[in-house]
Amino acid sequence: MLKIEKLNQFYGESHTLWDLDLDVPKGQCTCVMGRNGVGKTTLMKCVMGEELVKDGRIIYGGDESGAGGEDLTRRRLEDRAALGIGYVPQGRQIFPLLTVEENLRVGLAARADGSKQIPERIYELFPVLKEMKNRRGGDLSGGQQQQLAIGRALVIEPKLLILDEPGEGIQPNIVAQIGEVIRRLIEEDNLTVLLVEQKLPFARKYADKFAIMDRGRRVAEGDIAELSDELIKQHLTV
Amino acid sequence: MSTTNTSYSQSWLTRPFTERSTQIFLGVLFAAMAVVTFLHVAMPQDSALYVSSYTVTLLGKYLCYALLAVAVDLVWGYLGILSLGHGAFFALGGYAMGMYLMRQIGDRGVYGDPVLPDFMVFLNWESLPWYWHGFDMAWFAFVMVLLAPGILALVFGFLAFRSRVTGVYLSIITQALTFALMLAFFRNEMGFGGNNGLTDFKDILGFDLRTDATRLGLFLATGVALAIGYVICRAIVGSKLGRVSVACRDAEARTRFIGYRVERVQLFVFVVSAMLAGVAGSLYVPQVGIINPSEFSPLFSIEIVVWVALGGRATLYGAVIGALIVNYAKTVFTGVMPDAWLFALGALFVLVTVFLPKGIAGLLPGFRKKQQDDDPKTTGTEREATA
Amino acid sequence: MSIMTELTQRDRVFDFLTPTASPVDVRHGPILYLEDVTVSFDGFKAINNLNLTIDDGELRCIIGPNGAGKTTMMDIITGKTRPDVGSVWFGSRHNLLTMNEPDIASLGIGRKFQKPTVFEALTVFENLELAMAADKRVLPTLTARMNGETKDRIEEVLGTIGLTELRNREAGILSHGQKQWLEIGMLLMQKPRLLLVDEPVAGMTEQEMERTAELLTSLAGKQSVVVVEHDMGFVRSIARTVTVLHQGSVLAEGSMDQVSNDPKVIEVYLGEGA
Amino acid sequence: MSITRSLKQLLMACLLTLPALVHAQASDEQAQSLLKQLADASYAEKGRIINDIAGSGDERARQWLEAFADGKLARVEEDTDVAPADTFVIVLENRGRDWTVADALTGDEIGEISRRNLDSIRINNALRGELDGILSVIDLKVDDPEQRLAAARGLRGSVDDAMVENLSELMAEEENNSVKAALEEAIAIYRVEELGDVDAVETLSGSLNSQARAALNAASRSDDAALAKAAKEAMVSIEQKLKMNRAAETLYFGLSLGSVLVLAAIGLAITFGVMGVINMAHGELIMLGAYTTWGMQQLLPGQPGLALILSIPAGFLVAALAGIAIERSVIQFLKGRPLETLLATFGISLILQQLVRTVISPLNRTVITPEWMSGSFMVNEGLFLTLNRLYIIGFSLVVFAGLMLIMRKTRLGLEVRAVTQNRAMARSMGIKATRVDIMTFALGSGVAGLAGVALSQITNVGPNLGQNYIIDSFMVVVFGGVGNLWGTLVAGLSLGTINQLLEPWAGAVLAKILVLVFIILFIQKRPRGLFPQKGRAAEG
Amino acid sequence: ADEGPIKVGILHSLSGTMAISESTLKDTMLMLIEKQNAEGGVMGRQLEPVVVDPASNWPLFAEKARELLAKEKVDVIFGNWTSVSRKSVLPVVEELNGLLFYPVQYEGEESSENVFYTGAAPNQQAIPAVDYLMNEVGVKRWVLAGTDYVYPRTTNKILETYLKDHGVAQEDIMINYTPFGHSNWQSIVSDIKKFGSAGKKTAVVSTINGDANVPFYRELANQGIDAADIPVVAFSVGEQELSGIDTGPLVGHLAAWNYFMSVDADANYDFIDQWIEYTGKEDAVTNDPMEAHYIGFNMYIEAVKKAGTTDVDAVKDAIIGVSVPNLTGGYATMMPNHHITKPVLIGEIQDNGQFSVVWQTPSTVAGDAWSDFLPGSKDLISDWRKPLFCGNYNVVEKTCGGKAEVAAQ
Ligand SMILES: Nc1ncnc2c1ncn2[C@@H]1O[C@H](COP(=O)(O)OP(=O)(O)OP(=O)(O)O)[C@@H](O)[C@H]1O
Ligand SMILES: Nc1ncnc2c1ncn2[C@@H]1O[C@H](COP(=O)(O)OP(=O)(O)OP(=O)(O)O)[C@@H](O)[C@H]1O
Ligand SMILES: NC(N)=O
Ligand SMILES: [Mg+2]
Ligand SMILES: [Mg+2]
Repeated sequence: MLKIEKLNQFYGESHTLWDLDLDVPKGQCTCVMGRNGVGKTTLMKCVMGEELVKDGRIIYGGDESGAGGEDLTRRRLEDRAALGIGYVPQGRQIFPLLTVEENLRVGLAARADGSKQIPERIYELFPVLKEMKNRRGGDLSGGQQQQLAIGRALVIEPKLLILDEPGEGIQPNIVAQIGEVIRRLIEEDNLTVLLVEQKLPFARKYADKFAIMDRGRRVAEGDIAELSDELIKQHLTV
Repeated sequence: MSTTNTSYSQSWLTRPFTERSTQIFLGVLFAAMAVVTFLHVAMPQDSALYVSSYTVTLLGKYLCYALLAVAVDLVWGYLGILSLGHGAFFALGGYAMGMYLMRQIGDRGVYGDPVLPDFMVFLNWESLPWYWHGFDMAWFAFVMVLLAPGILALVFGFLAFRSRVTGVYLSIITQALTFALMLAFFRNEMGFGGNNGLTDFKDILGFDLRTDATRLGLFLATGVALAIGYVICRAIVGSKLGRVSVACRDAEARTRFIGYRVERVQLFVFVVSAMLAGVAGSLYVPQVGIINPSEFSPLFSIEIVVWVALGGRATLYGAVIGALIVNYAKTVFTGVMPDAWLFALGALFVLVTVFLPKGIAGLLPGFRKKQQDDDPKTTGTEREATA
Repeated sequence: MSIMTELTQRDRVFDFLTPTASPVDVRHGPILYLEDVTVSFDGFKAINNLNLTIDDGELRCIIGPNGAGKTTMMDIITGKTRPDVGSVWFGSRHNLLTMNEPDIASLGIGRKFQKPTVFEALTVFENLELAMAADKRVLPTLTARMNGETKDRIEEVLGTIGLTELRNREAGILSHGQKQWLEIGMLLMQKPRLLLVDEPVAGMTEQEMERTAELLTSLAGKQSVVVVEHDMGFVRSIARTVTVLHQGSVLAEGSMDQVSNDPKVIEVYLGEGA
Repeated sequence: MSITRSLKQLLMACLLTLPALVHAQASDEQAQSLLKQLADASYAEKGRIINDIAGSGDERARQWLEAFADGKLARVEEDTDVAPADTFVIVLENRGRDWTVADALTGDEIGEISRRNLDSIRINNALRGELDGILSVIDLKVDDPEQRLAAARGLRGSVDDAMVENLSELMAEEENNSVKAALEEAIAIYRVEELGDVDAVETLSGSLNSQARAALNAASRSDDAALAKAAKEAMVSIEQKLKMNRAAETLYFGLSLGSVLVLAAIGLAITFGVMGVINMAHGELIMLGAYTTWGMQQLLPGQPGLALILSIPAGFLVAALAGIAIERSVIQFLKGRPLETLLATFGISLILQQLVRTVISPLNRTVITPEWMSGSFMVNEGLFLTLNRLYIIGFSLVVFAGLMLIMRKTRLGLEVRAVTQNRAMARSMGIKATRVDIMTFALGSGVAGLAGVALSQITNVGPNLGQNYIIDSFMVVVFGGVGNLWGTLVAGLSLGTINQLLEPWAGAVLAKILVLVFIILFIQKRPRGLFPQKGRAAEG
Repeated sequence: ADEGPIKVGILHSLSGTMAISESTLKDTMLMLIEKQNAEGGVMGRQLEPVVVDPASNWPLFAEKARELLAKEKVDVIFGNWTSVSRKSVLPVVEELNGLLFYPVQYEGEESSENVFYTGAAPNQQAIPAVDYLMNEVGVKRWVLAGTDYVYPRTTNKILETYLKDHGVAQEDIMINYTPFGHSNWQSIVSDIKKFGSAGKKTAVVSTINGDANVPFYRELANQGIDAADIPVVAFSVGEQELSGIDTGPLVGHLAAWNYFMSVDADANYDFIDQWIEYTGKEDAVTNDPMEAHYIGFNMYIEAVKKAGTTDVDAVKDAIIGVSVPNLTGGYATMMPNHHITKPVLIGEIQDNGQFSVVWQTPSTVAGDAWSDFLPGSKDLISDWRKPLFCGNYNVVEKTCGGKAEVAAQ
């Protein structure tokens, strides 16, 4: 579904991503892990188009090898949503002065079916959003905002969902629920998920594959079952 | 990094002198002053290198504007307060000086009244209004040059900062302030000469304002004032207080939570800046020969901000560069292309904005990347310290 | 030069300006009392009749569903939000409701925000410098000079938060997790009597969580710490007493075991799987 | 004055006895000589000659007198191709160096004559007043009741012995009640003033007409105690009504000033309030709208009303296109640098001003007020609402409502708010931010253009137009609370009203200062304007 | 130096708020210079214009004046409109001993050795206008409305004294000041209307300046104030201002000037033709300050011829007494007080944006530098001929006012 090849990215002078390769197979949940500041968020931003990449390719769609897919690096940020990519950024990034409902409605434009209705499913998933429909996004508590951010990404009914630490600040039972939803969407709608997550239990429970990053490079990858304590010790502890 | 950690251990006032940028600035400034003085005094009048007293005065005026721009940069660049009313402080300093100069005219006015300035005789004022007393004494007038803008800034700032007025709201009330003062000074009842303002000055501290020597003296005094003002601003900016200012600029609420009284920091810097503006105004008046309410005009204050932005915000020397360039450009353009100079000036503003995001100072070698150009505060959509 | 120095330090004589900093009176035990506090936003009661007491030197964990009012409670303590009714005391002498944010901060209440907020245009080092406990009035700040001791202290904290290498980088470019650490560092520099820590480990790896846990436990005793966190693993690792907030008031309070077996808590917060 | 009086008498007589003036035609020599007398006479003598002309019974008399009243009766000085010297002509077109004229005697257009060679027959206000009086007496007899009413109203205060009897008869015959009442009032004024008639005071009590009031005023100072008393009593009730009127008038002035402020500011409420562009060129966009109106009137000479209506879409379009040009050429490069938009747009504003000076003219342009927008709407005799401002109040409300609809109910409204609050995120949600920017800036600019169209009806259309409104506009937007359209409306209207409430006792200058001080103090109380963005999101 | 071209400095705002009024004066000067050069210049020397833009900024006026005199070394300056700009330039012109021709009606109370006032002093405009209204129109109640600056203030002060001297009671005078560019005239016009409905003939004497006039007249028209009821006589509204107003509703309102474009004189028609050709616009208008420049320019040329040099002191001496034709069929003479003689004309506005003269002084009036109606200046006279050579000689104290040191020389 998403194939990243030899990606390099810079912030001014500093080289943040180095020759990075990553495969995100369709209908699975791939979890990117790594210590603070290794470039996980940067990678997500590159996929979304928020940051420019120096070189490398990001192929979206197509088959296993990426053939028939589309090179995202040449696509503008605003076109990617229409291709079916939903994004839950780190730090929530909700629109603080729009109401909860308006926040959700923003995504409607990118829906493939042109529907003008917010899917009921989102309210079912996060009842608090329905309750607070008319409250400004910025007034919500941190966790509520996070739920809103996820709900907003689901509005466009994405084919690929990018989640940057989605569980952050959310109460445990809802975190679990989010995990369940992800699984359900993967199974029912054949959704593909690219997940950044630090919390091992969560990753282990809901991801299919993992990739570990260190200092801007991908240093390990595999099925989640292969994520050994050794790897963790090597790459995820200081 | 020019703010190396070692410099933190210096005294706040001596620190600027150890900084590269200040050394260069002062060097260039004093060298320029020396050259101008030499060319003015030592060159024969018909030499191509001769600097006429017209030019000397013109340069003196630019330096006043430069000091004013530095004052604005201090509050805008480092404190995040976009003052659209700094012309008010400039004008108040100017009026204080103008009142002194008026009193110095004595009985040499057209009506020959020994006490009343001409415009008062002319409008049948019986006696000098109370607030004109004392301005016959130079020391008093010079104190007022600092106090008048200082106190206005203190009162205004106290109210505004205490109420936590920020961003555009603050900008607009500074604008309202200068606008209101402009209208008030226009009123003849105010006793400041109405629209005509104060003119026809004769001498300052006993020196005839029309002599070349006095002009040169005023030019040099302005240069020194600019140097001192610059160093004071540098000292503040380089001190811990300067860093707190930047903190207030970028995250006012957060600064409070670590224990700084933001409103006092703002007030202090604002008052210092207003006083510097007042000094600039006071030196400006004897050199241009008139002070009138149009210096309070909101558009003039906006223009000052434009100089700073053009030169490069939050650098101080950028403000100086901006003021010099814009005003020099005005002098030249209004002379050589009187019908089209606004196109040139307008285009200059647009081009600099689009192509030089850091202002002209950004072109200088060694410009610090650290200078932040945009200030989320004034957009009205600040996002900080939120849940 | 020496005259200049002399001059610049003259303002230190204005002693009458110094607030008579009264030490926090904790003879009666608690360092923080919240009594019957209620706050509502447009009719919605975010805090509802909340009562809470924190003892001196205690480490308290506060958990509760999203929107329970945890952050709002911290807002009240630090002076950001004024409650509609109720009283909030720091020690038995200071009524926090009559004070503004900087006064409360100078009394010794430090806070880490849920969403990390640092001074983006300043370097990491400068962020810590500003946070440092010092005379924070205007003139002393203007004339402040850094001595070896404070510098060492900053370096020490830089080490603790793992940002030594980034000390001269602007805080704005830090990654999310790095900002979290920087904020913790700023809190440490402040040396407050009471630390309010809102979700410190969000975005941290397991191992960093452990470090944070160690750090917070080591502070407890000398300082009082209130931690809000949703990560149960983390809470379990540091918790002595846990308070559960729900809909603006206390739902349960007790040890971690007690609380996590409380059916009400399980229902509204933990969920069956936890 | 006696000359006019006798003339009136004559006219009245004709009026009452004959269905219309008898139309005879005096010989051309006679006419020529009358006109020559008129041309050569001093002002004092001209009155008599008017009399002669009107009394000559010549059917062309009215035409001559009207032309004379308009200053368009002239004599050819020297022989020309089209007319010999001493020909009297009526000027049909009096602009430029050559004037189009018609022969006064034949009424035929004869061509153009150099202005140098034309000697206009001079008239002054006094003569014009008398002519108006004569013409209005004639009007009392026309079929159109509106015209009769106007004529009757015009007679108040100018009735004299010569007319009063005839007028009374006319009144008795009059079918229209309003005309009748007006005539009655006119006669009553005459009676109170000239005869000291106490009964007539009754008729005038409650009248808000200024002539009636003047008459009562004089009567209340009369030596006749009964008359004075009656007049005073009548005055009391009038004063009461006047007080009400004055309050209503002040409110109207306030609302109308306020609606001008709203109009000027509302576009800025979009470009600045919503988009965050500190648009110093806003005033010049208003100016473009005003110049569009002028241009339209140039394109459609003689149809100022149609031109004005067409200017509404045209002004919007012109300013919107200018806005798009500004957005594309400059603003788009300043994303994330909101403060620098100030610098760039300041430059643009200088350029636009000078452009107008160079391309069009440094002088103000004339924009004509169409018939239906000039004058006043009469609520009662003492309260007139000026029509141009009445339209502007309505227009500003319509513009406001339209904008409100767009911002609240359309997708664009949502998208622009999303884009300004978090551009990157909005784009990742598929919003075409560039398009939104263009459309929003165009909208804000277009609305500024609309303001210009409206302002062209009350103020100068010149290169400085924008400068005069930019400061006020920012003040209104900020006072109302940035980003809140309602705020802009309420702020504009309330600042206008406050200003007008203060003006009567403080004077215009001090009132303005006080309003500014009020704004400064008000912001202390509400640091985020009238309608602040509340809550966590805004406070930070 | 008496060789090379004669440099003529032109100091009029071409941008900013005053450009509206001043930019035509620049063109007028250019036209006059061009014509003079076509006729062979002066004494075989061509004239060379030096145009600068002081941009409606008063300190910039001083700076530009200095630039003209010190840097460009011009022989004479024609310039300024507002009084404040003149006040700003005055010290510079005096210091550098330049010549300035000032073409606009002003408040008087000034006489500089280096300035020639070719516009009207109050006694050449305001007083005759009031006389006309009082005597010919029978006005009994007066509204003195002006923009809040020194010219209207002084003029109104003079008029107030003058009216009271003529038996007008205080309650029959209403004085009102408004800021520059005032645009909201609703309540003032409404007040005027009320003031005028007291049964006595009322007139408005307007010293409202520039941009404020358009909205003022519009409001008058809309509130139904007719010239027949309450005439407005303006001192700052000329043909150029009218060209920006829809004059239809204003017919009959008055203005007092020393020149109107409609004046029936050959010199005037020639001037108008020349102007229309120069600007290439059929609808170009001429006005009073243009005439003042025309007169000033010709006086300067005559004086240079008379002195045989452009040397400033020589020209200053020579110009006193010089007479040149004005555009209304008479002559203007430079008086010893540096003011000139002018006829005073009262005109009524026509629907074509022109004035029709309804009254004029029987002969020309000499400008008074010092008003007879102000207590501070009624004893002052100005005479720049030797031996008096004083701009403010006090005839009572027999001293040369503030210029004590000059008198001592
Ligand atoms: N705008 C920027 N300019 C320069 N450097 C940046 C910028 N944003 C991030 N960086 C740097 O790039 C590196 C990677 O940042 P990134 O946010 O991708 O980390 P991360 O892996 O998501 O970390 P975390 O787990 O803390 O969220 C960090 O070292 C950070 O300091
Ligand atoms: N200014 C406000 N206006 C309206 N509602 C508000 C405002 N501030 C807070 N709230 C509401 O108050 C409730 C408490 O919010 P608070 O941030 O304290 O929750 P929290 O316990 O910190 O939650 P989380 O764990 O998600 O951070 C939430 O429902 C929130 O939506
Ligand atoms: N002199 C004038 N009209 O300002
Ligand atoms: Mg990250
Ligand atoms: Mg919270």
